[in-house]
Amino acid sequence: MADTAVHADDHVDHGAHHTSTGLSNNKLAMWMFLGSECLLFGGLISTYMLYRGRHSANLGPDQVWDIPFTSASSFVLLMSSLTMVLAVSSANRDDDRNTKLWLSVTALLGALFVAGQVYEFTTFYREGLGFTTSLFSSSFFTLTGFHGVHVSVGIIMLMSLVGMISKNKVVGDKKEVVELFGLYWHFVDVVWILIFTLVYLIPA
Amino acid sequence: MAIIERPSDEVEVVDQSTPSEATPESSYGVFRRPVETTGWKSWLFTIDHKKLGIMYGVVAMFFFVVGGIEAMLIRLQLAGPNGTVLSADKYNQMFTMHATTMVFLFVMPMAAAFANYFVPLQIGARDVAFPRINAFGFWAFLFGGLFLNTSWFLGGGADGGWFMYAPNSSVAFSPSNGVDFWGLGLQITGIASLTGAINLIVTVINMRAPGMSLMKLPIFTWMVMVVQFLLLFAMPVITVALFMLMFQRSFDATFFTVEAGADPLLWQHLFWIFGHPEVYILVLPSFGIVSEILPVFSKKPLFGYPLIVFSGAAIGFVGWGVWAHHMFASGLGPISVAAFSVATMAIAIPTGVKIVNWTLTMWGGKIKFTVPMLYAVGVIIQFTIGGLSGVTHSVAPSDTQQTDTYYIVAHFHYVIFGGAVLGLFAGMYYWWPKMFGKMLNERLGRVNFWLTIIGMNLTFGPMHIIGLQGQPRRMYQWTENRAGEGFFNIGFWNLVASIGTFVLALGVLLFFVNIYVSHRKGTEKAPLDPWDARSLEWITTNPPKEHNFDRVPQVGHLDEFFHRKYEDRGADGHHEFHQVATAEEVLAEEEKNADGHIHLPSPSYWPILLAFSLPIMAYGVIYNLFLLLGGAVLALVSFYGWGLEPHTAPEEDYDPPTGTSMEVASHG
Amino acid sequence: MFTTGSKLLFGASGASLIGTLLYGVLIGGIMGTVGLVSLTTGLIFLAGINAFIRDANVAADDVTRFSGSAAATPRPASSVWPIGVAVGGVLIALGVVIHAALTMIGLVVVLAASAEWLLQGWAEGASSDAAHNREVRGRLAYTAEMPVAAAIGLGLIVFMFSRVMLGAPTKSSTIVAFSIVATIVLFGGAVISRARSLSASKMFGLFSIVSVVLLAGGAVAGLNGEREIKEHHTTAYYAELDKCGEEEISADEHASQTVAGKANSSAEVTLSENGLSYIRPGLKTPKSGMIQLPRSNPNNILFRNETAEPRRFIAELADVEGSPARLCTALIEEGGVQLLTINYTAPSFDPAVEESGGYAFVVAGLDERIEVVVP
Amino acid sequence: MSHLKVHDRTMSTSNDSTPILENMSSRGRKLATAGAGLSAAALLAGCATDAPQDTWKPAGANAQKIQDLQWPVFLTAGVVGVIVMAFIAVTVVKYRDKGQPIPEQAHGKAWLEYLFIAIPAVILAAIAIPTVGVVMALNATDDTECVINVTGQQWWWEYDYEVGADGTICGYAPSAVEASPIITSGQLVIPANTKVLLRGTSRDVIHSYWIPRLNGKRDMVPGRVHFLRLESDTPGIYAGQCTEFCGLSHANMRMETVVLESADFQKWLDNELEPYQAPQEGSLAAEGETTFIAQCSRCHQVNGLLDPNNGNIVVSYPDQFVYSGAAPNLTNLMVRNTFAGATWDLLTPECRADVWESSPEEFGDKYLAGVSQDCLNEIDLREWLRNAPAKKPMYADPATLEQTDGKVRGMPYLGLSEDQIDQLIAYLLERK
Repeated sequence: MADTAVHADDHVDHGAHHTSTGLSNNKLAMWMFLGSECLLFGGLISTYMLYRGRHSANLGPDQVWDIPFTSASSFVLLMSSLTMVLAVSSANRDDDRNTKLWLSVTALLGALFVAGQVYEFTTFYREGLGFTTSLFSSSFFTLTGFHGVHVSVGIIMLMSLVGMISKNKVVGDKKEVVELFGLYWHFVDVVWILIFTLVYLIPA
Repeated sequence: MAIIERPSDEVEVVDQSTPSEATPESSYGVFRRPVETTGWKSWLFTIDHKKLGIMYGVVAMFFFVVGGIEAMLIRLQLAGPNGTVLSADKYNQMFTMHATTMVFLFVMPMAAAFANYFVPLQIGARDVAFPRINAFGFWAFLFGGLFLNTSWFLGGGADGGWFMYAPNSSVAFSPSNGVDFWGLGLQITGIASLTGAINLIVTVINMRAPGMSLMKLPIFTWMVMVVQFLLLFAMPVITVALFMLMFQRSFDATFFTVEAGADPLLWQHLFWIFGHPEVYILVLPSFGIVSEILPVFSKKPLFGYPLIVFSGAAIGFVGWGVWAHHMFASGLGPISVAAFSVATMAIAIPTGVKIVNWTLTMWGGKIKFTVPMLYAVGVIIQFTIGGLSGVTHSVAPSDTQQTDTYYIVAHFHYVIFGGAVLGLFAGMYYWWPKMFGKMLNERLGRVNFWLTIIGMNLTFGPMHIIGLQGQPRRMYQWTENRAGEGFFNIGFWNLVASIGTFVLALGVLLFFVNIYVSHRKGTEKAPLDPWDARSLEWITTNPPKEHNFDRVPQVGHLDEFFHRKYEDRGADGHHEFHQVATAEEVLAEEEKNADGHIHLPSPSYWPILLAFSLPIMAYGVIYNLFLLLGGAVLALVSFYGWGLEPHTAPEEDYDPPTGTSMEVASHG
Repeated sequence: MFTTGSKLLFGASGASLIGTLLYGVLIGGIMGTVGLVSLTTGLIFLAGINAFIRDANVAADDVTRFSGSAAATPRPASSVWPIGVAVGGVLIALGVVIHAALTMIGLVVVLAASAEWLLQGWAEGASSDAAHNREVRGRLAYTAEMPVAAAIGLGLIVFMFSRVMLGAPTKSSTIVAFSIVATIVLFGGAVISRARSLSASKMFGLFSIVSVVLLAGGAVAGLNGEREIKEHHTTAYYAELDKCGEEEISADEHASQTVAGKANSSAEVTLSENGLSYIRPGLKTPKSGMIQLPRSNPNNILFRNETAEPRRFIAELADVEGSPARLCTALIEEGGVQLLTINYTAPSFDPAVEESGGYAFVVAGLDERIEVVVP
Repeated sequence: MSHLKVHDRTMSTSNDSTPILENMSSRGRKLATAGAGLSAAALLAGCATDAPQDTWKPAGANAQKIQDLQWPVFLTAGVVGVIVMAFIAVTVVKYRDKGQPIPEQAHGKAWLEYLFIAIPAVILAAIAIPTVGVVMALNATDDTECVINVTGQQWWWEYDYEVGADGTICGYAPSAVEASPIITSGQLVIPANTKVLLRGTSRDVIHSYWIPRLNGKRDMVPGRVHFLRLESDTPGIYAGQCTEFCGLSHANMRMETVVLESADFQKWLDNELEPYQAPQEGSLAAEGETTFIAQCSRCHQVNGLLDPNNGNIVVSYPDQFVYSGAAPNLTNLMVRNTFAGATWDLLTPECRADVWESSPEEFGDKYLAGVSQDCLNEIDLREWLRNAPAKKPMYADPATLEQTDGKVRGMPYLGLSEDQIDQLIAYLLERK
């Protein structure tokens, strides 16, 4: 998304074109995108809320949850938000080394979270909760799966952002690019907090 | 092209596009970027909002013809009792694809065409905020549309109606792949709309010409922005629904499996939460166009501009609170039915405001009846009819008698054809000289207009009667013993409607004839300001230069261009306007003080590549998951190629190279 | 003249075109055809772009090079790709003997390596300036390398670590392992960010050690296999075993006591102090004794327990083919609700049904009974 | 409009709705003068002779409620429409360019704008209030007098009459036998002047139950239970059509509601519950019975039918052959006068007309007479038995059913010989 048309030619330094609002195009666009993402997860969450009790004589939520584990992995994801903040701040200090470092750490923690999700899904499956078992399972795996995909995409972007920084290939304003990735990452985090509360903590 | 060193004339621009042999400075490898500004390559890889706008228009018109043919087949089938033109199966596919094509592949992209072409011009910008995303959007739409229609050759189109209610959409009830194609095709076009929405919103919010406050925004741009916000929030909802449909059909999920306790109404809610805003997505752009045209030909500013803006926004908001009026018969509780019924009536108020203000805009004006004006007035009248019949079924109980009958078909065709499509035609006649530098023939235009109006009223008018006589929609046959006799017998009016379709088709045909006639050799170039227009897009050449404006105009008034041409010489409360400058003079003034150094982002082929990966993945979902993987890799690669590509091609990419630019510094 | 890049693509598209035709003619089958067709179109598309972006001619980058003496032309830089190709080849060979998966991996390795090789060779032809040539290579390579490398990296970590966790002996130990690794990552990061002195090479070493550990752990755990995770039996399972009694069964642990979407129930059965009664939508007055339900239609039956002690609701289904003998809910505590979706396939006047005592709703341990009539 | 009273047989006999008609038609006259426009067309549409699904000819309390609510709305809409059109017409004529000077560039008048917000707001409020009232009234179910279960499936309707706790069906106790559930299809029979509550669901996809002259439509959704109130004081047949798109033969999914005076309903009830009478030994019908058991009874239930060979009762298991899991119960086929989802008539056109157009007084007897030998519409019935899927599009080709694990949706081609068809028709003719 890091391309902008030059609006008026008086500024040519990139990422910081003159705009009517003073807000950079990229940042505005990212906010718009996240706004639309909210409704995506809104739809998925409400579907799950509607179907969480629909499992007839099959496994119900409270029979498979492993709250301690999920809390641990949620905490890890939260921490990754912290490291993301550190990455952004190092980027603002033009400290490439630590930017790369914190980006990688963020990516690692994210990967741990995803690994945790894989582990969790596997155990659920072993316990007899397949994707097609019941409405509850279908909507649960879809909701959490969508979130997992969002995290994974984020990780891939983070990792290759590290690559781009070290190869000096970042297009446009490096600070801003890192910040945009940060926005996305935090959003994915917040969504998980919501999912964790609604799906796991509130008893069905 | 990247740099125009002033003074610049077209010749130089053309020069740069004719590639010569590679030179020592020349760039290397397949990653040399396309830089042509003429020839088919310049269209394939362009990121110029004007070229993209035109391509949107052309493709949309193509799908308009496709959808029209489907409509004519439907009407042929229903012309008489027990029609045999189509089998039940084909008929079901026909009306499903007719609706899908018209909504997603004609009206929406046609509006996108105008939005793409004119929003930057109307706000005095040199391009949209994200030109490459803009290009991606177009190609995604095109590939999505083609993908959707390949279903005809791969086992038949979708046959569940454009609303695709579950569980009728599940594999057991719709065994062909049609529904899969439908769902995935809409996903792809949905991505296009979403990116387009983000792009245009940012453009309008961030790239307005100096002095253009939001309340000086041309009304068309305003309506477009409202529409983009609707898209931004409506698309993800249908995306969720379509994903569930895909999981249900391709991966045996249980979302709509009643045996597992599923609630089929879930789909209806998700669909209509998207589907109702969709109605405004279809109709608001053409409201914008009408609101542009009426003032021009009445020589009067839009009456109550702020009110029209706010009513547009209001429609946008309230539009989210009325979705369930599509479900009055589907067994919601009385409480919610009553609530949604009232909400639906409420939305009639801002809509009424528009009609009234349009009329008051003409009132006391100096009305010239050119073809665009004819169409604009046509919209007011036809849409009023549609709006009023809408009021009759905002009344929930009477809706339970009318919904899913032809009365509804009549209603929304008056709204969507009378409201949206006529408006788009108005736009084409109005902006044609701006886009192509030629006027469309006025006399042919009038015939075209009257045939269209007569045709649509012949086609859709009788459907009010047919519906109130109790003929449901989506029946591949109707029979004598339910037709009744006398003046209102269903048989007669069905025949009339079918005849009307062909009159309508003739009208549309004339439009194409008109294009041909107007572009024959020897037809003279359009004047610079044929309509004595009022808004910014006319302060430049016809068609506009690639960089739109030599100087980014300074805006002082709502109708900037008008106020540059006319001046109020009246004294003490008494007004008289005199022309102080011709369009040519205004333009000359602009060109004299042209900006010294304009640069635009260069073409790129990543957008088309990325878009191309989407249908591949979609085929993968239907036929073979390895194909899906392949598509995904292509997508990933093009995504990163895109991400690693500088906004502007390095100077070496231009032969002969065009001097130096600060752009080069930004390669990083 | 065409460059290696274009030639490569031309070759590929030509090959896949032929492949498509052959497949279409000889084998047919919509899947493959569509697959190959789109592959071919994709390649032709790329080749077309490549060719039409006229100057795919890298050699033209640096004319001096051709005029210059042989000495001017740089030595080809050292390259790992030949090794890669070799390894791949070996893997393919091994795969043929050991396991098909190896062959696939080998194939991928060979393809990747030779592509890189090709690319490098091609790039080195660009000019006499090695740095410039790397730049040339990068332009083409990074677009693919970066995302793919990232994806593979992610895949490895996720796979390996999830193996480790699945291998861990108990749930709690999994949580511990998980938390420990997370903490290490976090603090490792903190330490490194402080230790400015740490040289790039040291950091590289560190990371490689970590990844080796992870890989090793994953491999070990993977070979070790997962810990035994018991299937959690459902009331449906116990119903099959005819275990719908009063006593608590494992399926009753954390059994849900609430139900969403009561709107679409076809009957709401309530157990209160004064017996078993039901309400059908539309009529408010509770009934008992007999209920009539439609045949071969999923009926959502809600059971609500308003008595003090937990109760199990049982739907007695006659022993006719295609349906279990009975369905039962979990033990429902006071005020709890659970839903059963029942589909009666045979009418109650079917002799088979009558013999096996007919359809009924009962509660384990009580002689309350509602006859179910299926017309 | 005045001719409405003359032509409209059913309405003029219903005394309580007559006054409504009078003020309607008088208002209608005003309207007619009010000129063209949507609502005129709409109101006039109300007067077409005998369009069986005319939404503007209520024949029962519920439909009447809707009618009384909707015609003033149409009227208002029409009047508003006419005014707006007139206004526009005046504007474009009055202010077309006659060389007048460029008008003042006024951006609007606040008071005018607010006025034009206020007017529609008031009108709509006036419409909204009664609307809410009627919505609530139509959804009230407390005073229900009779509950009938309606189940839709591709592409026909099944009705089953519940036996109440008091052992009656809709308050009617069978005179001969003890009450037991009744299952019919296609034609719903209800007693006149009774508040009937349809409790509807579906076996496969969403269908919609709609008898325009008795009430608005209501979707019948699988897995959900929805209600629809029907009530009529005028004996007769009221036509309807499935209005939620339900797949291939959506157009061929019809229903009719038959309203009978209470005495006639009692007769109908007794007839429905009559024990099964085996056809006479050696008659064509007797052969038909055997053919029926061999060919049809896998899916079609005939209550009380005994297998002459072993004396067992014959039970059908449609769920093993039909995807939706049901097929019409044929116990008293010839009492109802339609078949195949009420799409074709069992009566010849003349006989049909005789029944449909008979006066309410004699309607009951004519309907209960059922289908006689010489009134039987053999053409359609034979075509149907010969090759059902050819007559009504259905998914019944065994070759293309892997998605539904071999189960058909609709009646398959049975390859019956002409003799077998004769026998079956003879047998079915006795099912009344």
